[in-house]
Amino acid sequence: MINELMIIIFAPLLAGVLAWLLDIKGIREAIGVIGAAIPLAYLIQAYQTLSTQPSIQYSIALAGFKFEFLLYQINWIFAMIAGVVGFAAVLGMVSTAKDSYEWLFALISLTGVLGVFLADDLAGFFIFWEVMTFASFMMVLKYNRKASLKYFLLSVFGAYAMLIAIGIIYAKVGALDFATIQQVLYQDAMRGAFGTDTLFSRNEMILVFGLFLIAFGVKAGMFPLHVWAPDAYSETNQSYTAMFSGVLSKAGVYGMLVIYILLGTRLMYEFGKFGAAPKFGYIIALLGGLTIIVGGLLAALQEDIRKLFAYSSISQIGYILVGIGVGTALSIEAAIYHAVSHALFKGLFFLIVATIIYRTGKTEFKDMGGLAEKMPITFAMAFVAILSLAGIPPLVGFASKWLLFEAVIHENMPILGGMIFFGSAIGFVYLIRFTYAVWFGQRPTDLDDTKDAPLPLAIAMGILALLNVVFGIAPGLVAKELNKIFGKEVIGGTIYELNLGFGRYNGLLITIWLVVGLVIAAIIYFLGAKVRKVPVTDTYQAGNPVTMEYNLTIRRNFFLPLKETLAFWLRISFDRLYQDIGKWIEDLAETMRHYIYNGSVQAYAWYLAIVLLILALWGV
Amino acid sequence: MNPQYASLLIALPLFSAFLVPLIKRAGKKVILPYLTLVTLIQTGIAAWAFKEVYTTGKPIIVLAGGFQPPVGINLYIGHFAALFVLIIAVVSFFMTVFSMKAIDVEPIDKYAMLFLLLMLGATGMIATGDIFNLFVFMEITAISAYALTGYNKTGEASEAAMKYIILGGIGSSFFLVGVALLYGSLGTLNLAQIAMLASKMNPTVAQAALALLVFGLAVEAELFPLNAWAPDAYQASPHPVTVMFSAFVVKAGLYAMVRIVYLFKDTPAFMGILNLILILGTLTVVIGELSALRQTNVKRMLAYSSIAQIGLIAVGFGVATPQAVDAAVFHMVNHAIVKALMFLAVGYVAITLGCPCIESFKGLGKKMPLTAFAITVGAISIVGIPLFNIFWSKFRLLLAALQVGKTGIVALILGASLVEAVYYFRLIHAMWFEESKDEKVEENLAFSIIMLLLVALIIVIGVYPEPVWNLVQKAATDLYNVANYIKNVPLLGVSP
Amino acid sequence: MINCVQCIEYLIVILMIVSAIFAVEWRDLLAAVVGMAAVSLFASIAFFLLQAPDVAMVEAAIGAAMSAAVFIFAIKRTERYESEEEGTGWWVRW
Amino acid sequence: MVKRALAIIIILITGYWLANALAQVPFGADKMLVGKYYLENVKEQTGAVNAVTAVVVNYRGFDTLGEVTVLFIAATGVAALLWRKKRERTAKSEGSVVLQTGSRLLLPFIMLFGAYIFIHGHLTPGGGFPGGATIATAFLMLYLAFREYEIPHNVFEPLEGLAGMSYVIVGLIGLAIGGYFLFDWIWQTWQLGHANIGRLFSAGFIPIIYTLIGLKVGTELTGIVDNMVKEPKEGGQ
Amino acid sequence: MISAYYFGAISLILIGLYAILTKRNLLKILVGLSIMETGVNLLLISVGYVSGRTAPILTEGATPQTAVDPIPQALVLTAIVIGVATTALALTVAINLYEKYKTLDIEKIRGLRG
Repeated sequence: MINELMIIIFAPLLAGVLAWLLDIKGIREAIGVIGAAIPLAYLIQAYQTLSTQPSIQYSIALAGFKFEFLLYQINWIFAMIAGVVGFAAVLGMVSTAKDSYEWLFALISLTGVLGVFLADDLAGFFIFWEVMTFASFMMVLKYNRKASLKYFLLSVFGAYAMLIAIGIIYAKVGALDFATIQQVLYQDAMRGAFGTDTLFSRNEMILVFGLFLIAFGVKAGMFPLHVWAPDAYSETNQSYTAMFSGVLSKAGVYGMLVIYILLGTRLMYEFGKFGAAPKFGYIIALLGGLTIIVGGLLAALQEDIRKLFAYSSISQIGYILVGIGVGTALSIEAAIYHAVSHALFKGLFFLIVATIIYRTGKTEFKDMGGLAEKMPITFAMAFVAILSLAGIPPLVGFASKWLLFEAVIHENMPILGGMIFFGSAIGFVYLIRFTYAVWFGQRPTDLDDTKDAPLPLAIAMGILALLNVVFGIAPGLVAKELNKIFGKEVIGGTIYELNLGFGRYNGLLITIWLVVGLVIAAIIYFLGAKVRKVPVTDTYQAGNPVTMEYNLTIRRNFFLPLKETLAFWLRISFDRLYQDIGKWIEDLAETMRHYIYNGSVQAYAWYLAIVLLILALWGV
Repeated sequence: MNPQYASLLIALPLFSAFLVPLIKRAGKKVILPYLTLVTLIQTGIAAWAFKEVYTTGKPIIVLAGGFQPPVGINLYIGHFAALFVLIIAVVSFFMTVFSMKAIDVEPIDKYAMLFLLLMLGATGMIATGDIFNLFVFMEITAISAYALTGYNKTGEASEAAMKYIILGGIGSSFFLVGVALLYGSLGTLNLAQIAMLASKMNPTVAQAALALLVFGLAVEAELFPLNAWAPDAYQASPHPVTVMFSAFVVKAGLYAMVRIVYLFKDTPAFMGILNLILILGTLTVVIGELSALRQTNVKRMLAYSSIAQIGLIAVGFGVATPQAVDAAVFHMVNHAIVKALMFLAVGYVAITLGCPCIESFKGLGKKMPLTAFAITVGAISIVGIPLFNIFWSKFRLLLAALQVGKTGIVALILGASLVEAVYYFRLIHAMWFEESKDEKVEENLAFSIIMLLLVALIIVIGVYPEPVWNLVQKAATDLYNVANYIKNVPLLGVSP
Repeated sequence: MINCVQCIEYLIVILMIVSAIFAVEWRDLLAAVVGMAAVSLFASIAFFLLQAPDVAMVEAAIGAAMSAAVFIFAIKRTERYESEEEGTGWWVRW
Repeated sequence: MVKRALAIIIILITGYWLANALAQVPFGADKMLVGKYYLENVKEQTGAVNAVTAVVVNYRGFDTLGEVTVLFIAATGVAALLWRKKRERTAKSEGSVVLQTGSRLLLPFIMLFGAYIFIHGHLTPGGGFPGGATIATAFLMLYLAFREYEIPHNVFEPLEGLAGMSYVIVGLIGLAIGGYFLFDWIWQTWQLGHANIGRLFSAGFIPIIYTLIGLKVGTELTGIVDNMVKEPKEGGQ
Repeated sequence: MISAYYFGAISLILIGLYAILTKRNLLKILVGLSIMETGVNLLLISVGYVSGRTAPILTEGATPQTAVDPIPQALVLTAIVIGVATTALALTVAINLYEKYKTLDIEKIRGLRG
């Protein structure tokens, strides 16, 4: 009865419940960490098994459903992301979590996301999707009601869209497991290709695709459904956000892949191709591209570190969506690669933010500065993360972005390529702020006795930073696993080298060059470069006198001119649109209930009479 | 044991209710413990009947007076009835315990009688196999419900009772017209025989009769727009009574409606009526949830939520595929558990802190942690989060509806569920994360145990729904499989 | 052909309807109750004509007498006259 | 006025619909199915001559039990809702001399008449319900005639309960003896009175039950009247 | 063409309904309900009537073949009592309402709404 998949999925849940029930400081942390470590251990062990057999299977019958779980190459990668980043986040929570409530829901959400990755039927997929959504919602609810409700409503809206899509498929196919659905839809596509009647009509396909797109788009934070993300990512325990942004958003990405797996052939038949990409995929890619731009621009305009990274996270997911949308083997592998690297560096970022907030209690740029001296370890981590996100070799961020770029350009998609390029540029724009405003420059006096990261957080950051570096230097490690998905050498090369045929990247070589360069620089530095030490207060102003309203320092309104340039576009806010819809519905409900339940029994009697009249008219 | 002893399910509450005037002489203090005792015995009998039905797999047919149906009236305690009679008895038992604290308005002896008879009425409605007897039990339920609604004797209570009486009166009158039409064209009142003969009925009469019967019962079953009395009655009646309304009184009405509708499977009017139920059910869900959205009185909010859930069940019955009926019955059971818990907890808060308004709930997590926890679990369950019981039934129900292509209806219901999530999570937020100055309150042990029991049930069913699901499937088959129903009732050969 | 029995039937039914209308329309509630009792009494006669003596008795004793009595007590404890004002109707004025 | 017009339109359409349906249920035609069985078997199965009574008490005993319960609920409900700490009667004047003397004189006769009605339920039209109502009428007259009159509550309330209980007990004895709830054990098991169908001592437990019903209905209706008449004392809320 | 009794019964039901729909006085509404119930009872009895037969009291001269259907009569017996029970309870509620609101106008008794 007990299978390793079962353990992988439910160990965090059990640990969470146990930690919550015991609620003893010290023990609950230990239980929580163990609960997060068990799935990771089993997943690593499963690597062995998967090298000898194609998949590990588990199924359980419950409430009239047969739930199937299957571990194979694609979702092993995703589950590993969840395992590693989840473990790191839980370690971080040892320092930042305040009570057992957070342990409970953080671990439940880990269960949820693992279940989503491992589920091999739509019912299970949906259930764990809901578990994940709910648990992460509860994490946010504790901090901010408005943000959490926004998150929950959009997520559940997405989940319900998915439910309807599942129902439509179920009604036609009569089964919920992936294998059958895939097969039936494939046959359906064949049938269509031979000109016979298809099971699904064109409109139904559009509907199903649209609903799935909404469902997964919400979770991934795809434009224009991203509005929950900045608030939800920032209004919760920041250690948890490492998992939230690093792993939970990947569920949306994984969902997009599921669209390919289940509906790909059928959709391709129905809508045809656009260039090399399937048309439906191109929609995903285009939305992904927009997400990159919107997320990046908005990230640059934020004054709060948490918000900055939240938007940055949205922007990065956009890359993954572009990769998935293009739909060639290479681009999908690149997308998954970027999913891995995004999880690693964004997890790291949020742990860094968690450390900063834990130690300083501040979240805004204007209150920070000069922390590099006080928190050297954290700064080192941040350095890795920044380089990785910015896509600077030899870190993992470069490898994945490079692959993605190559994949898109190779298919002659200039628009998408432009979007990715723009995204990278804007990435520098917001990172420069983070780099300077937090770590360098003038330090406010109240931060003078800030300590460095506490041990659990340091370990957690260390794990992620290490992986960032390792996968950057040896990108072939990941590429090898990705190639197993398609069963062929999509990305060629060795462990240190990625070879696409039309371009190659050697992580080790670059590292060596970099190290050599650094050594030379150091030699030059030590041999006699004249460095003048200036006090940090020694700044100069030129031209106009500075007023507080238009005081553009790196810590304050740095990109205000950008904001002013974009003023017209910023007025279009989907967030506000959704809020207006929500308010409108609430007002409608208010008015409606006062009209309908107006208190007069005679009016109620009239309702009865009207129903009677309808019955009579129907009868006559 | 003679299965006829199942008639004790009816006899015992009646006898005990008639005994109350004599018990009263022993002092007012005895009455509520006596009530508890009676419901406990009733639970025992119901458990016995439940065991009997589910082990033998055959329904218990109680013949009143020893006459075979359709000459005599029979009670049909099949899988569905056995399950629900047990639920009724158990919920009533819990409520008697609750009454000890919640009822402080005199005259307590009358309350005890009405309480027992309300329980009796619901039991009878679910168990009976005769349409006029159904009417009688419906009236027993309704009239005791009217009296209990007005029991607090405040202006609000009287007003709610007045609304309930007038609407219920119209409903039952038209129900009786339906019975008259039915009898006039078939010459029998036995449900099984009606089912047997229904296909031969004149379609005009069948349509009118069915429409009128559904109309009458829909008032009891709280389908919009016939449910206008319900929120008022839920709000104004004593807290234990609200629990009973939500947990089984309305379900008895819904069950009766569905039972009757399914008897007419072979008539041309059947599909029309199903569509009507479907539409009314959907409207009930949507309008119920929207109305609950900005309530400041939590009890009233729960009332609207309860109505909406009933609408969901009605949708399940309206879809009328076996899967949908399974899911609907499952939802009935789950909803009974959850709403019993919710109204119990909210009622407890109301009597401890003075009123069921939202102000009392601010910071409840500090004041009454256990109650707040119970409400939280109930709310999460109702919203339909996996690992809690309602998720399963809701999920199955919606899948069943989607399976027959009712996508629009499902979309509306899901939209309403979003609304539901909003107000429940606002409540949860208010309970746990808002501050309040009040002191911590000592929570009553008995209520805590009851609430924890229900919470445990919610979670157990949520995590491992298998046993309940099996029970429910049998119950639903009993409801849905009319041919079997006809076969199970030993009809006397009076029919030509 | 209209024979005598049918005459009586029609008469009773008409009387019943007329008293029902009066019962509904009279503003004096006491009179309305009397009208209602009259409806019951005529119904009771109709029951008798329909060969239902048991029901006729019950209707006369309980339906007419007792319920009228209860109504009258209730009127005594509340008010006797329906107020004159005619509302604009619930759909205009909430 | 719009309201009235709309109401009339709705009513006319509904009425047309009902009439349409009823037209398919021909008036005066023999539509009996179960009814025929009753008429043919009523005498040997129940011993009652009045088929309605047999149906009410024997064949459809559950309905009657329920019906008694409904009235019981109403009486209880009325008492519960009108319950106040202190109440009194507030009649402005005594009844006229004629009423007073008349009611005093007539009281035993009316009660006797009521008793007659319910005891002979299985033979003649009538039975427990009109009988009970007649008895209640007697008390109603007393209430009208005398300003200070009140029924003896400590007799009526237990009597009401006892009568109901006895009904259930009679049914339970049937369950014990015959194996069925509300089984007519007197007629079918003991076979008492089979010789004198059509006379008073026949028809099994019908007279017993009708007596109980009569008592119960009488006490309940009287109770309702009593509760309606008494008004709360000033400040006695 | 339907019979006079059917017509009468339906008319009573509808007149009662009319009263409920248009009258604002609570007692008037209850009068309407009461009339409705009478109408329903009349309808039930008329349904059970068989032309030319006698009451189902099987004394000398009356045989099962010459009696009308006893079932509707039994039903109506029950229905009448139930009707009175409802009415009595409703009137009690009306009395309570009058005590609290000092009016019987249902347009003014609207404490619970929304």
